[in-house]
Amino acid sequence: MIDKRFESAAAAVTDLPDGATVMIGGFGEAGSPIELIHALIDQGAKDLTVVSNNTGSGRVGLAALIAQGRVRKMICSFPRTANSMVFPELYRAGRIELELVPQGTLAERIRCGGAGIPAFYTPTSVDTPLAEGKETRVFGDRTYVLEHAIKADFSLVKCKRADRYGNLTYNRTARNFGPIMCAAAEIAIVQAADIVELGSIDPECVVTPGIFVKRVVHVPDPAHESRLVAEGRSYP
Amino acid sequence: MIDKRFESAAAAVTDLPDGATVMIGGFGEAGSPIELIHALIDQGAKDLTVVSNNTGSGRVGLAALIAQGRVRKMICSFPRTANSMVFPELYRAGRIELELVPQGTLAERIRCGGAGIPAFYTPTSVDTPLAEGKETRVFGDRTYVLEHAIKADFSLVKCKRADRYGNLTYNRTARNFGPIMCAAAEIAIVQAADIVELGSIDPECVVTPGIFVKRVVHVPDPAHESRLVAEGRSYP
Amino acid sequence: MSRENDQPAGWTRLQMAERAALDIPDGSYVNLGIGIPELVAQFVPPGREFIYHTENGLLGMGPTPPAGQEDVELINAGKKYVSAIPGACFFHHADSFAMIRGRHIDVCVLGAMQISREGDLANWSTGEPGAIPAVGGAMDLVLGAKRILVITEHTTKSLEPKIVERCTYPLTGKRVVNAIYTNLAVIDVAPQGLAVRELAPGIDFETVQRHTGTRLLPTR
Amino acid sequence: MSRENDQPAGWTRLQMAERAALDIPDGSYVNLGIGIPELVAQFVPPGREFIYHTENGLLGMGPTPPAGQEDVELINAGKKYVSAIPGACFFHHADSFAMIRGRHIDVCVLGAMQISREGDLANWSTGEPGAIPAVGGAMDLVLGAKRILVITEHTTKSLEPKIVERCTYPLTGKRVVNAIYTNLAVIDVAPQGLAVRELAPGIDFETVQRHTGTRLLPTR
Repeated sequence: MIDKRFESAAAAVTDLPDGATVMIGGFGEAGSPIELIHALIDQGAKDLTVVSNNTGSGRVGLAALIAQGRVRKMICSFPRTANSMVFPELYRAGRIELELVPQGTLAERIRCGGAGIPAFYTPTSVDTPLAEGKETRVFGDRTYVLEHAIKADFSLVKCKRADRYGNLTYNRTARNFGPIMCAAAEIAIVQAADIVELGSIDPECVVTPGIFVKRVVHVPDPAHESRLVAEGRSYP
Repeated sequence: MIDKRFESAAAAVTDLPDGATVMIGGFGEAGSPIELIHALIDQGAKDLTVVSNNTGSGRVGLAALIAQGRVRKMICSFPRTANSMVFPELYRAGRIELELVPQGTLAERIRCGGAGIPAFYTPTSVDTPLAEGKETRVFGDRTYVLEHAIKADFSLVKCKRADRYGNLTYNRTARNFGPIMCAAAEIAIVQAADIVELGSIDPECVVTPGIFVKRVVHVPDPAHESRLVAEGRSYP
Repeated sequence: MSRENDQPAGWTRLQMAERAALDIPDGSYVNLGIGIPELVAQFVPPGREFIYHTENGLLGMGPTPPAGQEDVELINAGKKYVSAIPGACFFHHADSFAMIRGRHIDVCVLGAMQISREGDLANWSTGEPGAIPAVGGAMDLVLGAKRILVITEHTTKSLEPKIVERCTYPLTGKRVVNAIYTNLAVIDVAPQGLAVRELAPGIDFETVQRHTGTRLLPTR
Repeated sequence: MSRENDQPAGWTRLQMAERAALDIPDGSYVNLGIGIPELVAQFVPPGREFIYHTENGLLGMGPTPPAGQEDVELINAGKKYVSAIPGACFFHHADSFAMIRGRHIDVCVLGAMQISREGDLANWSTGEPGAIPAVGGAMDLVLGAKRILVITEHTTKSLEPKIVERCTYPLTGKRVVNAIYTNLAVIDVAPQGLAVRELAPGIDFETVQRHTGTRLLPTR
């Protein structure tokens, strides 16, 4: 029987090794899988490469993982946001690497990682410092940059509803990077606010087909990052 | 006010010019926009390049358009199916060109056409006759073929439900090429079995966002291609 | 099924499908090609659950619906009526081939015109002039799925071997086949060559070798 | 809003946004950058309907919800609470940037640090050592949207011109800006140069030229 449910966030992340590339969903706090990230903090893996649009805020969630010195390198489009101080500190101190990628290129590199496309051409970043050192090529009358797919060993994603096959739906703009990060990872781990019976999700409305998901954890009442930050909380 | 509804299939296709590249949705008869194709037959445009997975069956729909000598070239993955005789006849007589593309490469080339990606690398077709003359490149330990995006002047697509913004949902496996063909066309024309009020389609379940659709035609009771073929019908 | 007098019978088509199904692990995502491969769906071994993918946009394909309940818009890659199981989902073609090309499909079962000693597969075109070439999703599947099983009669109707030293028909993919299920034997494409893993009842190795166009390695 | 004594006032930020909105055709799909551009949404001219795209996955973005009805998972690219209008839809990031890169967005309104005579835009980094570079979706938007409008104060707070011969900050995109809306004027990036199309009330051409780092073409 196919049953991708895991009993806890802790159980779902036990085998994530040092040095892994980990994609973490979310755009700001929307879609950030804070309980899975905290489980990863408890678990102890280090020397990680993290792919995520931002770098977290305050001292919880992704920012806490970074604060623990567990992230060797960030691949993201927007590493500074309101209430983000952990990453800037470490970056200025030369203690964390940054690969800055335009947001659409980041999204497409992740999508290609899941879709078996090793590389593609995009107009984005041509004639800017972010294209420096990259191969360019003219198609028609425009110049494009060659960009490579990103794949992950693990992805941590937050969704709204899941079934035991791993079919997912999301909540509004929390969808963001979730579907493409599930597909781009060897092992996608998803925290779901609801776990429902097979067939409860309309097959026309499944956003992430279960084939892209390996593990599902029930987190019925996920924390709000902004609330934790406002309360001055830190993790652990 | 944004209102993409057109009064009829005929009205929606009037400006489709000779020589246009036209994408036509459907996999077999599922999703084939037969009423829009018949309107295009009536309209008279010729010398068309048609992008569609198959070549139609019997003497209705896409097969009828081809039978009328209006298609200069087909770009497709599977030009012969049960009850397809029009294309094979013309092809053997040297009266129609064929660009044969593996189905996944066809889908990705169309998707890239809509997504602003001019070209990408794929493993599909490497070491086969379909890669002959194409540029190859090694990434990691595998060889890939360079493939180019396809864009269309017009797309003809069938959906289940649409609103005046052009948001669409589909019926089951009739979804197939519809969403990517809408995005890859300058002007996507869609026939919808139902046209509903704004807000009637759950925003989490919209499959084709309206931004990809220019014209919507209400076709409440679309014909079944297989039934027309079984009845020996032909168009016009 | 009738056969030529001098062709040994071995397994029936249904038995070939059943034998292949036995080698598919529990929990696999499986894509079934048109023809004999479709029969595999009838033989899910007890205690296992497979999810069937059809490249025209459905994961969780179920059996042929009862007469009168067919939907012309719920079909498989062979354009036959199918159903959708609870837990199924629909998606568009680019997403469907992302599943294939992105190596998310565990097993693909396909038919064959020829298979070479090294696992090259030819199953889309005879290359004859005047033939209408049609490839569909075969080239994507053979390179995308993690494991490629081929089910085929061991020879053509005129007793020409289909398992050959080198394919003479245009290739679908090079070094892509993992195992071959014929009416005579189960054959693995191993680094050292084509290894007969299992013989059909009443069939001996020499008989299989005699109907094969390349040297086989004997049963272990 | 207070200004330095020697800087002419001209339009307020709200008026700049209103002026830009006037140039957006009915039925446009519009992406609004963070800052002054966000104000454009308040000024849809009578009889027109715009659909707002936010790159984090929403088409049909509506106004700030009433207090108490915010959803931390319904935000815009600036991470502010928004709402969704009837006819809205949600999608993932790759689809969202397919809309952008694929040239489906009609108009994008952005802020600027510098704009060059040829329409080059710099708006993501000062390039200073120690600064944390952050680009977001700006580079995708400037090359993807069909028309790029920039809304900005005509000069920096220290009265340095932002409209210059050549950008000294790292570029967001080259030759991408179509029109500039400042507190002093509306300026088109035309083939022959920067053409002043309209002056703010009480502002003359010479004043605009004096606060600009490159030669302007006079009002037609």
